[in-house]
Amino acid sequence: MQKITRDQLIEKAASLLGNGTVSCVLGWEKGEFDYDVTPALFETESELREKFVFGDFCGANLSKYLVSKTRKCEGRILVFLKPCDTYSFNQLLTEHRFDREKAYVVGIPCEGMADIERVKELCGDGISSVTADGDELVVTTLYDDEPVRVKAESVLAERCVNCKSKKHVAYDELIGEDGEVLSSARFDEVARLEAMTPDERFAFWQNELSKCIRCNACRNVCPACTCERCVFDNPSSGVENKAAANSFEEKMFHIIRAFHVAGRCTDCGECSRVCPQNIPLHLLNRKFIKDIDDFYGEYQAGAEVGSRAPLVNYTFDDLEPGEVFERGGQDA
Amino acid sequence: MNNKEKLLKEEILRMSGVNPVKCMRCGKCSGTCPAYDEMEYHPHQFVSMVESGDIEPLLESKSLYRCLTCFACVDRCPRNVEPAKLVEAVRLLAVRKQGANHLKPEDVAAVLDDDTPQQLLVSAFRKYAK
Amino acid sequence: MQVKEYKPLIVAFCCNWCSYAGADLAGNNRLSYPADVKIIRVPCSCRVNPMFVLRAFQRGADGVIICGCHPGDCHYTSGNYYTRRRMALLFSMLDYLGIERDRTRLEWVSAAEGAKFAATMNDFVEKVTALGENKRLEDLRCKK
Amino acid sequence: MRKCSLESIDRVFAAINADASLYLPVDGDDGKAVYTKWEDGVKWSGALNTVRSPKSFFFPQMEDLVQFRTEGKTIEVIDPRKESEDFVVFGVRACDAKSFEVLDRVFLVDPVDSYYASRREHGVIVTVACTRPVETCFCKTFGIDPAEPAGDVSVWKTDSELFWQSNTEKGEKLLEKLADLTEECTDEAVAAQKEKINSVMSRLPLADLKADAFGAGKTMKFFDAPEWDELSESCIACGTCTYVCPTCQCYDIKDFNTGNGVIRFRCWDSCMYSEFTKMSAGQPRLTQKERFRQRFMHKLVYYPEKNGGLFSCVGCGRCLSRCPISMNIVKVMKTIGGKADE
Amino acid sequence: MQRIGVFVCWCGSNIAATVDVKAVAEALKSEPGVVYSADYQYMCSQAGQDLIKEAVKEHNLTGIVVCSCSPRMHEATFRKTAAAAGLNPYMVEIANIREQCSWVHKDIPSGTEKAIILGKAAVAKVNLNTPLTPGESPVTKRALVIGGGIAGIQTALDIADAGFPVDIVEKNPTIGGKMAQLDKTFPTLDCAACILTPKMVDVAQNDKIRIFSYSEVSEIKGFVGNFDVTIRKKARYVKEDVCTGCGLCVEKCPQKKIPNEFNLGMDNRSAIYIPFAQAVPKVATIDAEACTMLKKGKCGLCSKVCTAGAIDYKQQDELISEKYGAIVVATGFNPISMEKFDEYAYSQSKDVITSLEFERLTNAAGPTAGKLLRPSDLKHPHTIVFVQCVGSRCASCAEKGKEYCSKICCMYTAKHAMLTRDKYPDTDVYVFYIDVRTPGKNFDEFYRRAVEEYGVHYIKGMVGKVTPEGDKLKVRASDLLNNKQLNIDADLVVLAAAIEPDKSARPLATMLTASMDTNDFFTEAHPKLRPVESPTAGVFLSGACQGPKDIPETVSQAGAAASKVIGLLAKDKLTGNPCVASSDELMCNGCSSCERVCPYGAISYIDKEFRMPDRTVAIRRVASVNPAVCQGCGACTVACPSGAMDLRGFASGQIMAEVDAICK
Repeated sequence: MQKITRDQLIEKAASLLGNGTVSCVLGWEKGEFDYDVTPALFETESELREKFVFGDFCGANLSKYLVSKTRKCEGRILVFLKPCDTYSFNQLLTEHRFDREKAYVVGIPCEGMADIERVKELCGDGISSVTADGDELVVTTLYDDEPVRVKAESVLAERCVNCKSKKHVAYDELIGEDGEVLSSARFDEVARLEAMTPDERFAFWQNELSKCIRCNACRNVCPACTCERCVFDNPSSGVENKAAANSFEEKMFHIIRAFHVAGRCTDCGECSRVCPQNIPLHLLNRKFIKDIDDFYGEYQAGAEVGSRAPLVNYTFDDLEPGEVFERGGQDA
Repeated sequence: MNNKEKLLKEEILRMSGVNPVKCMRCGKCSGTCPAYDEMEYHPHQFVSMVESGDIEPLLESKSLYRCLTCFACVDRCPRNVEPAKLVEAVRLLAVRKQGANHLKPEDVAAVLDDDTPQQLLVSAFRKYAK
Repeated sequence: MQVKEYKPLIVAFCCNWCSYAGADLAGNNRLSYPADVKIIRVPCSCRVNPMFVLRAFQRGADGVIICGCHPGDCHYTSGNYYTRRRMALLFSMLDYLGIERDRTRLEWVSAAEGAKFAATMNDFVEKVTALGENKRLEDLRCKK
Repeated sequence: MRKCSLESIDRVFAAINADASLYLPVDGDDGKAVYTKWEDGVKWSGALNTVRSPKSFFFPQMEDLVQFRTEGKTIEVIDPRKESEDFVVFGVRACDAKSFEVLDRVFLVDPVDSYYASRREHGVIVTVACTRPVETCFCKTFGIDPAEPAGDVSVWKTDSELFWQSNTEKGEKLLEKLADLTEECTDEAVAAQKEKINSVMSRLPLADLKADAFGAGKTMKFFDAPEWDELSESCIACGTCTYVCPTCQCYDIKDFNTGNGVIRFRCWDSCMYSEFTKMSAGQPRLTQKERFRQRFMHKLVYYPEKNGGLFSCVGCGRCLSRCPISMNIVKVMKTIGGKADE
Repeated sequence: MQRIGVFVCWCGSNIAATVDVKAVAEALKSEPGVVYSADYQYMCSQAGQDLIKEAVKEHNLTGIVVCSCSPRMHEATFRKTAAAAGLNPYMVEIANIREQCSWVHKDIPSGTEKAIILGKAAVAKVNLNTPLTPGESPVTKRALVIGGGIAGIQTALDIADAGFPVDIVEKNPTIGGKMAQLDKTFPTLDCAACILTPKMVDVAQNDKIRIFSYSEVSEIKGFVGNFDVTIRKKARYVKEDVCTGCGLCVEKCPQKKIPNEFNLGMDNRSAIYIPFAQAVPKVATIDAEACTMLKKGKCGLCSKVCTAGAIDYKQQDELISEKYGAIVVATGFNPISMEKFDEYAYSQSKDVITSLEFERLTNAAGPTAGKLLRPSDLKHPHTIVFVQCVGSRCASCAEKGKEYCSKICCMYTAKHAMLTRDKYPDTDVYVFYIDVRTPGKNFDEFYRRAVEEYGVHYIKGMVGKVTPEGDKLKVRASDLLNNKQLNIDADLVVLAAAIEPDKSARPLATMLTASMDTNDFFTEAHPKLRPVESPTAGVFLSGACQGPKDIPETVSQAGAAASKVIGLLAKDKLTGNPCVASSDELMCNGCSSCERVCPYGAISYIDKEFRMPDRTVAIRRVASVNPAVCQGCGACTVACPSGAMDLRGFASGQIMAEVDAICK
């Protein structure tokens, strides 16, 4: 259950639209069901009142839209950003992907977003309604007359279970109270994989990546993937491909993508959220984040605008690749 | 260094977290030590003797109990060697070796006199009441 | 039937200023290493894109080694420092995916280290030979 | 109509698999069903549907068309196709079964796509009537009855039994092979099952969705609808909808240089991609709005126009549950179709 | 499609003994693009080169592959050959089949096989080669020297001597720098002023040299040969060209209580002042912070007494723009602050001083007119303790000290100790040291003289604590060699403070895009081979801005930097390396990753209008590489996620083609 309400956000947006501070509002629009929320651009108060929604399924990170929308829209864009979204926002600013002056950030607190897949696991298929009630979600299905109540925290998305920060690192205005940077267990799963034998690791990734259908959802939703033209779409890059021909190309796409966002990925978790095949893509990015933290000192992309990403930085006594392996772990 | 010395050294380094090879032999620790004259082995000697595995004499020495644990040497060492931690570790080793506390807290009052600094009292607890 | 002896294919990226010259010196001093090693000259080790490394494996390489100037000696002052970070992360990622560690290596070889170049290559070839053919990063379409 | 007990199902599968590879939905480790080759011990999934549609059996995501091998300056041309083997796809739902009709009308009309045709010829489709439709289902909108699935063989599942009915010659042959494992029966139980399904169907949230506003001849009506702007506003231009869609049939033909020659292959492509059908002068559809519009206009207007009114959407609901931003054909139909009537 | 000729060299038997050169030539003949292939005993010989030239003409070749020795050996030769035959020299690739093949492999089959593969890789690369032309840029024949200490002075004099105009920018009212504050110089003990001031005068009188004193560099744009520099000339409220330096104003100024920086605050100066008698330019400067007229609008005494009418209270900062071909950084050093070293009681006692303060105390022009007197009570000190390495070699606390050795302290401390004993034989002088480092001509002899002839007490060990007690300084220190603790009642304690780069260096480095190390010393282009050049082309380093240095070293480096500058300015045009990075603006995201890894600051960003794929027009920030500055390392190409950045001559496509050829 979110602490702030749809109405609070609408009031805020309406007043900023009304006094001319912003010309449009980037937010979430309600869908067919209670959980299929779509990011949307609102231009009038009546649109907001009619369609705007905020709740446990507003997981989409809106920061990336600013790249295209600031180019398109006249005036400032109000964007609602949850704490983790503000990291992406800062990282995009660091990379000069849009003009800060064209965005008006309203930071909103987040109690963690629900994952509809987890709701279905607990309550069954055929969801006909999901509503929040206190710290519970009330779920009705097509097949049970009685609604099922589940704790909101039991259906949190993985990235919210392992939330890294409830602190907004960028905003023009804040609704509600700001939180703190949290110490999360987000690297535990990576560590678990690291502790496996190489054969097990290979089997794990071979299995996961073989599911990939190269729909590019992970890339296209990723706030770090804002290239004007991706190398994988560019025939002259030498790595272009539209579909993975075999396990090599499956791996290559994901390795190169993870490498390209290494040090720039804020760990917002959108890649795993959108993957239609439920591949735990965040575990690739987190591996790089964990390594970067371990090798070069803790670094959180997007924590501050203008910080120097670890891959465009160095110290004289950085670890050698060989030393990385001496530190432990198993090899074939 | 024989095997025993090596083991002793390793244990002390592990307990103290000190890396004696960082020492550049400047002697500032001894220069600054208020208990220097009371000590048979001085802070800089602790560092070099531990490094060379010459630990038995340190364990035997009364110097261990002369150190005030004032940490002046730690504060002033330009290389972050932290000699006091080394002294502390050797002392701890000695105490453990003897299998008993050297001084009980209740005995402390008896040995107090006007010249004993307050700091000594505190460090006595640190040292003896482990 | 005679079993053909397994010969690995090694791609070595060498920076022009130190390691390529080191390889030349190994030649000048007739220090032999297996012919399986094929060198590609790059201006600096920092020119080596992880895509090149993967490309080599895709096309059939069994091992990829990158050689550059020693840290602090880079002709371009800082190129090899970036290489070091990039490759530490890339190799760690490959390891994470279960790819054998000994198939990749980053080595600093100066222009004076002909002997080190030859020794490094001998050692690398030996390690890769022990691993056998690259199966985990192969692209069957590129097999003969 | 023939029936067998659910307990004997492994024996039935074994019999089918004896002379044709059998594929069926199996739960993966993430709980999602995937079409998997049957072997002993493999369990048929109870899931309503798979994330990837069964169209890949006939129109795989990637397939080699021809190879060129170079030796010095000579080129050898190789047909990479092997003799197709017979296979059976079991567990196809009514919606997906309908999708094959949509694909057939593209690939089997002149000039016939021989790659696709060969697979269709060798494949037997065994459909299973739905028991638990979910909120994203809207097959009825396109006249599909999940209680009466098409395919070579239709199967109904009750709590303890499976009922088999062949619809084609291929299906007849398959059932003949299973004669020993099944017994002749009446269709009473099936009728009851159909009743059950229909009662659920009427309760579905999208039960009343109508496609009447769309179809042949509606191009001018919808093409310039202003709603396309907001509908496509947040589309991230990924290909998820296209790739999980059972009827999307666009592909690209590309060459891969292996170093020793060239493999010419085709792979799925998505009209949602900015690089789709890119030509020397660039992309014919410049904006995401145009690309977005293309996909839905094709499903709802262009395709029916060329195919006797048949929509190229089967209401399987995959795009509803998989789209990263939850934009989908239902929202499009409601927005565009609803507005257009006013 | 290229028309490639392959030329396989035998190198006598060097190659031919282990590589079947005929087979190599034959095998490569069928590679794509190859239209001609030949072998010859010595390709690098005149006859071999002629063979290439003829083949180019006869077969209309567009590209050449030479299978021979290392490109480090003969690439230049064959490029010239190609150019002579009318081909672009960058259409040549070398397959190294000698050093990396025939010389390291034993048997003919494997040697031949590898040679063929290396040849194929070279062919694959040439197929993608494009003609490259080095860019040219003009050179502005004027140098800028930033910093007017001995380093800057020497560099400027040497450059001017070669006939090129030089400007010196000095932030203080006078040039001279630290050396002007010194008393004597080691190891010869000649007086600093005696050897420095003539050079200062030379600078002032040299018509090739302009001095911008009391000025700072505020902006630097451009690149090697073409720097655009803006210099801010701070208002000194005195017309420089009018002031005669007579000093009357200084005398009459009623505001006389301003700590005198030149004497490190040990005495006072007036609000209008000339730092010292031999200042160049010898012009008064009004300290705006202290002047009553400027602060309150009252007084104006200096203006009244100035017969030349040089005072101008309305003077404003002036911005001067000038073009330069080369920039020399000579920003020098400062002793670090002693405030944080509580144990030495620097802040508690006036009688604990730094060595630079000691210099002033012993200097005839200093606050005590050269008499060594304690600052607190102006009494003659009888026991003096010198402490070495204060803040140097200090790894424990980055805020306090520096990890490096400051290099000059051992020698000046020996000098101070020796001079003290020489002038005042009744003093006891102790020097506490960790190591005595005297590598230099006559340096160790100098130190030994201090010990042997002058009886300075050198004690191995550090001072642990200095405690002011009455009029004494209780110094507690360890004597490591005698293993005892010393307690000395000293009258004066002199701290050899570590030195650090001047604070102005960091912002300057940013303006220059020149790299610095973690201690803010400028890094050199190569630590051994290019010690006076910054990695940023056209920027040179002189003196202590690059690392701690004594005067002889500074002067020699200053001369070396000058000779590099002269070498640059002597050219009319700079020919670049054509193998430089270039960005495909259509793909560039403007994310700054490339800029951040570029060691040369060759990448800048421009806002450019683009017709986007959807035919709208957008203004985007895109990278632009200055080919005159880029050295072609390629770091940017990997940092670039979109692949917009590529390197000419070593393009990604070319390298991948080589990989493919090797692996096929």
